[in-house]
Amino acid sequence: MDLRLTDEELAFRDEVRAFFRQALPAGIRGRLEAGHHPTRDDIVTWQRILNAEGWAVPHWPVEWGGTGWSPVKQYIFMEEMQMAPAPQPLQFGVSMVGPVIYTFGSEAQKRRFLPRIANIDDWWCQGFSEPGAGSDLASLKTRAERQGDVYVVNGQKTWTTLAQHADWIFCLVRTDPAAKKQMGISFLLIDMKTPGITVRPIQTIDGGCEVNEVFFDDVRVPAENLVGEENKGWDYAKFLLGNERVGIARVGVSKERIRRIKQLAAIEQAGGRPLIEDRRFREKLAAVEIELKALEITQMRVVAAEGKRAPGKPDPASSVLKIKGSELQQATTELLMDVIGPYALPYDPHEEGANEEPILEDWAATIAPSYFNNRKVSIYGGSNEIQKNIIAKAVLGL
Amino acid sequence: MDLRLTDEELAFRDEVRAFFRQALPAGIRGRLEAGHHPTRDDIVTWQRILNAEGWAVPHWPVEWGGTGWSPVKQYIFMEEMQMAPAPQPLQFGVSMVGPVIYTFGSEAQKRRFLPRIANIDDWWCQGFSEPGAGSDLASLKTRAERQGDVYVVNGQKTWTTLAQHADWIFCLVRTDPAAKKQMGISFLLIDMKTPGITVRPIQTIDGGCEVNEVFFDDVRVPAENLVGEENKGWDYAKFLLGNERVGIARVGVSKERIRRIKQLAAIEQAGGRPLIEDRRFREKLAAVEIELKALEITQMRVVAAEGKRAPGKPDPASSVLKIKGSELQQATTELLMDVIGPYALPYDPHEEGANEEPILEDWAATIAPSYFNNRKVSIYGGSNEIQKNIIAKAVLGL
Amino acid sequence: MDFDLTDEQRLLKDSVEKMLADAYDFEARKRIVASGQGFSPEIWASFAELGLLGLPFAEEHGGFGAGPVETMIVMEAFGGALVVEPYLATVILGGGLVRHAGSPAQQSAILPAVAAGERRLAFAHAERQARYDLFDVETAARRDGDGWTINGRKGLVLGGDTADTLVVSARTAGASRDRHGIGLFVVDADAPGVARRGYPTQDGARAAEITLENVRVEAGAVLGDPAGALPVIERVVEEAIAALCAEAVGAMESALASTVEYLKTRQQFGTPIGAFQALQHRAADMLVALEQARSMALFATMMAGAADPRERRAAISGAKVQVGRSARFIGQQAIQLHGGVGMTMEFRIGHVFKRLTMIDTLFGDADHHLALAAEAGGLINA
Amino acid sequence: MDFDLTDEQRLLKDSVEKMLADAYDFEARKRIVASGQGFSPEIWASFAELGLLGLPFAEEHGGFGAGPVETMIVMEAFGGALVVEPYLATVILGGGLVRHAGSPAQQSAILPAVAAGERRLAFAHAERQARYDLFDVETAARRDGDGWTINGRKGLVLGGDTADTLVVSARTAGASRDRHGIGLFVVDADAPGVARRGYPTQDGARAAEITLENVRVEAGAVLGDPAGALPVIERVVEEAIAALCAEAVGAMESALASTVEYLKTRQQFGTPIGAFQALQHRAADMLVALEQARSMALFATMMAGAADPRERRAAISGAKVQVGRSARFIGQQAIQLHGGVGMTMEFRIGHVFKRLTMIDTLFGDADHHLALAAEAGGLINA
Repeated sequence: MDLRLTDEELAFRDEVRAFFRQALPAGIRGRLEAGHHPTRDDIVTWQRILNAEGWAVPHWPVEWGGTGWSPVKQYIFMEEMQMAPAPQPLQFGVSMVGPVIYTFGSEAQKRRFLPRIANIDDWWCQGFSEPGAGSDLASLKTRAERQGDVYVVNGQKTWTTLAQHADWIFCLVRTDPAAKKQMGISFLLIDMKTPGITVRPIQTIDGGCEVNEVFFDDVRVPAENLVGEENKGWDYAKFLLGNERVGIARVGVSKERIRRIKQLAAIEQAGGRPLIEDRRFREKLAAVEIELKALEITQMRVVAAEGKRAPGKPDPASSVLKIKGSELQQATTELLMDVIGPYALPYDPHEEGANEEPILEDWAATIAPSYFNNRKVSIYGGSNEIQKNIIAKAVLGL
Repeated sequence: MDLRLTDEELAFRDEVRAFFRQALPAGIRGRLEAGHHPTRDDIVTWQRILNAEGWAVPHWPVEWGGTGWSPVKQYIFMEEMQMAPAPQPLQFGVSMVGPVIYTFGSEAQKRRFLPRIANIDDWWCQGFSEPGAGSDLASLKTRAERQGDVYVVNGQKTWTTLAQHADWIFCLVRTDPAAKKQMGISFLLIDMKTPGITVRPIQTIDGGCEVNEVFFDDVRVPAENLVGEENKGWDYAKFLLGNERVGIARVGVSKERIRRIKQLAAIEQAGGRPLIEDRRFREKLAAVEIELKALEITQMRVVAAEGKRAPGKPDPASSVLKIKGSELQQATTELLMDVIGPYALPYDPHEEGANEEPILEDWAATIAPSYFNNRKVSIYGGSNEIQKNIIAKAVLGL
Repeated sequence: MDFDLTDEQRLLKDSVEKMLADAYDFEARKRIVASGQGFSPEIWASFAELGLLGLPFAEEHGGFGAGPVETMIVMEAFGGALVVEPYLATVILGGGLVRHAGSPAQQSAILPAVAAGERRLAFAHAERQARYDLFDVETAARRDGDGWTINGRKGLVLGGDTADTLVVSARTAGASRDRHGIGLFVVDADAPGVARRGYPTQDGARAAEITLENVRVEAGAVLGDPAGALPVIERVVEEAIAALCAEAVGAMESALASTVEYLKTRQQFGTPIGAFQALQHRAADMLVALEQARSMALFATMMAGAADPRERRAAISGAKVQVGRSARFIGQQAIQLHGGVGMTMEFRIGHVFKRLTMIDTLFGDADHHLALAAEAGGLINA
Repeated sequence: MDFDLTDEQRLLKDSVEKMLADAYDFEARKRIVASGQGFSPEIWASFAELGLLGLPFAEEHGGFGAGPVETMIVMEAFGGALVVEPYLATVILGGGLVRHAGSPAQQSAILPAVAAGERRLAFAHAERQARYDLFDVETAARRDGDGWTINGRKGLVLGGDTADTLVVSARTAGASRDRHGIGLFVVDADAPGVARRGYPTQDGARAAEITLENVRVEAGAVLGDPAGALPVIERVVEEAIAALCAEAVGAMESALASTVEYLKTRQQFGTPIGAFQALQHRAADMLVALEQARSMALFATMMAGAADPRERRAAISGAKVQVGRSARFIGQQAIQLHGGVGMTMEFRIGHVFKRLTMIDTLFGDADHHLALAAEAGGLINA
């Protein structure tokens, strides 16, 4: 038993870290360090840099571009990327639809889509949630009716993250309305340029527009875009959601934020001296660091056990990662609120090319929006309440 | 609107305070200040002093010894008593069975029992809970079968507080086994000296023996000891439990404990100086004081609205008092644990007449037991979970 | 002890609530926020008409001579409706400084116009380095003949971008964190040398960063003692904190009501989500937090005028701590229980959450005031 | 990175667990506690037989030269069974001091007897005024010819009433809170001038207050540097904290298991109470707290021997904070969910709760270690 990385793992970490330091464009790094979301271009640029290095999709099968790394190495790679800080690869492609396609898709689908996902030639988004189907995903209503060679899709999806940039959407649609709930759902790949699709942005409380509604009005989708078998889509979705939990704790993101907190608290003044010298603040920070260190080790335990599980069967302990991970992401944004104190007040979206001078330092202006925005992390991807249901039932047997 | 006491209320408070200062025996005060439970004799002695003053049962109807005080004055009286600190009057008599008897009892029962309750000539205990009927009280199983002039009682009660001293027990018993749950329950007064009653003490985790099991084996109870009508006992119990919530927040007890915490933290050393000078400790203490002040005002709001409600119809807000009141009683015992620090460890029950020297100061030896013991306050009298159910349903309409 | 409103107070409460119900629903508020002015002239006129803008002023100044309970009533209603108008800035802060520190002449010159809705005030006090310390003032006022010349930078000036008149704090003596040496100056917002950078705030109101460069004012512009203004600043800020506590209670009430409504109507797994016990208990916890905050807002209202400064400070700080903590809990849980829709600008609850968040940071957050309450010896007399 | 046990470690775990399952159920423990001795001679002999009493000692001293992982395995099993025997006192504290600070001669004189179960040790260090500061020592050792004379009072000496040999810390130089000037002395528990007042602890074990009045020891009784023992004391206490963290994990596991079992069987309102979602979520929160504590207990185990003292201290303190907080939450919730029976001595869970409570107060509670972790600069390298 040894929590430390082996010499080989350490060497790997150093290699990854060195590459990130050299290859990550300074502009992207700067924006992320200041607490901004990466832009569409940031994500594409970085993904192509990774792809050129052969590191675009480490967890995929080697024949489709995977690296064959151990779970520990994949974990190191992800952590280092979060701490760089570099943009996270677009999950909808590399972590969601990609694995579904290489596991359940046809040969034609694999050849058509997988290389384009790895190089982010296609921007993917996820069409699961509907206005009436959130935590209770299986009650979704979007219909797909088979008419000869096409499915005709009607309905509405919502909370579709970054759909405004999307070339493709993978959808859960109901193909057998007579079947009960989980039965009768299929997994369909839909080109966003197909006539009948409308995207409506939803502005979130931080002022951003990450999510959208997507409306389908007699959208004709070639039947060859069905993944796997008709009416088996729920199985593929469960597989996908299982994979989604990998890295859900986002420990690297929180660690990077702790680093920023320490830097900024050394600058901001409280009581006539740097805030970092205030004992209460330091203890509050240390308490979060302790929980984060614990979570990091919990995550390492899950990763180390990863190799011993069947693929697509997530460790039920991943619910622990989701709950604590989201709590700590939120706690770190609250610490940043402590750092900036009263100057959280100005709303300074700071659009490029604006006439007026910014009111605040770039890093300061993102703090309140980031606090607001991070309330979502305990809601999406299976709310923390759903995660506790899972623990009670699947782990504790209640 | 004025939160301050009126001049008349202030004068009343001073009068009560002065009386308590003069009339409360020093030995009793000392034991309570050191964190001990009052003994049986302490409770009896103090109740008789109050009775001699005409203050034994302020909230009762004037014809049975009540004082006719406003709810505010009753509240002041109770607070001052808790802060004196004086023993609480035995609730099972003055707050529970007494009001049931003067509201629902026969004239004979009133004349027989009420004066003896006021003077604590009879020590009463409560026979409600059973091993299978805790939060779900209505599922109780103890049977009372009418045979001519008597009820024959068989069954078991538990968590019977201070039954070891009791002369009488008031019981909920099932008189109609065919009726459903709440129906078919009667309210019976039983002399503890009746043959067939066995009391078995239950030792609690603080080392004390406050509670008991009470077994009934063919116990013959005169039918005249039935309160009100047969099979209507559940109504009387609901009335009683409503009254039980008055003063449930025990703000005075927590205030008195805060006073002790401040005194003791000025003596105990941490980091080479008095603990009270430690900023973290002081802020932790202040946080509890703030919640307690808020609760005190919340309680005053409930008290002020008291006169406007039908008797026996508790304010649903009393669930707020129970939840927060119990949390703060527990928080103050945790602060005492902080005060004593590592010296919480010795178990020093400190029996009178023991040969050995005590290990700790008297006040120090009660701290850990008091912390352990106070875990009960969020369990008994309707657990905090039950209180939250009540709020959700009765207040929020969920 | 008495928690009842007088008939007049009840009338005030009813009329404010009616006015807001008629004219200040969520759509109306959106339009006001979108206007970029930070207030609606019509709403402001209604405030004047109802007598709200002179509520605490003397009758001779067009006011009602009302006390803290009346302010509490108004602010609680404003909190419930998420009012963005600079009432706190104009009436409580600016008006309060003139009322408490101004000469009769200054009061007559300023307050009647405020009460009539013809003049808006703002208090230019905070500075970037000061965080929550009221005595940390670097902006300097230099004697200049009969008058003064002011130089410095002020920030987070609530309503500062559209105010007609600023009350500016500036140091006339001492070092930047001395308690002594701070003065208050009435400055025309358009005076030469005053540069304002207005901006929206996170919660839909407006504020400004203000630069003062060789701003010259006459001797008559000084409010009270030119080197001894800190006590009056503290007093007015304490009154503002009490008012904010009341506003927060109104906002928390509205957050809880919206959450309970959502729990009753939102269906998942074939049942309203309010049927789930874990969510019921969360809502119950929110109610407990709300009632505790309400009690402390009452306490702050009663104690804002108390004679003993230690007791007063402990009470005000205690209230700010309780309100800050309750507001954080209720705000966060309201979003959580609303799920996705709580995260959207289209839905009202997110705006309540943001206002509650900002109230915590105004005039000292819960941590700051916990330290003050502890220094003042706590709230329970030992 | 590797979380697997070696075959030897798994064997150790299995055999300790089997021994406890056979001989240390709740009834057996009750009898040991009731004996008033604080241990069972039979159990102690079984420990010796299994090699537990010499686990970390060198083979030449009858030990196995095992590392912190082996200690963790044993302590976690002890926590699960609520073992009251003075293993920590004898093997980790007393044995650790001799092992790290003793001369070869001292080690040979003491450790083999400990490993064989023939001698029990105790560490007489804490004093009433010191609270959690390891350097706060007022007990004094004065040079006396070739040897030393010790005077002072020691408290909370775990296993101190039945130990054969005491390791006593005493000041040979400096003022009472100086880091320099502390020595360690091996003292026969029956030596003239040693007075022991043994007592039960809240959690069913035994400890003692010890008075030393002109206790005379030879020069050979000094362990290591007579004025420089603080570093070794700190090191051994860090090892003890790591061991206590593991014990707490075992106890928390047992608390959660008992709670889940109770939720499944206890009926109210016609259904097992585990069907209520609010209680399900509470149990889930307990699991999260347990897993976090388990991770930090692992971390403490790995870091107890780390070279960098700042990193080591932060890790150990961080673990004590996490374990203390998790233990408080899990202990309190376990009682709450058990309801009335949780409050009784007859039921096992109350004893688990009391042990968890006391572990928090041993060698510094969560607040104390949070301050130390913050002083050490936290756990995430910035």
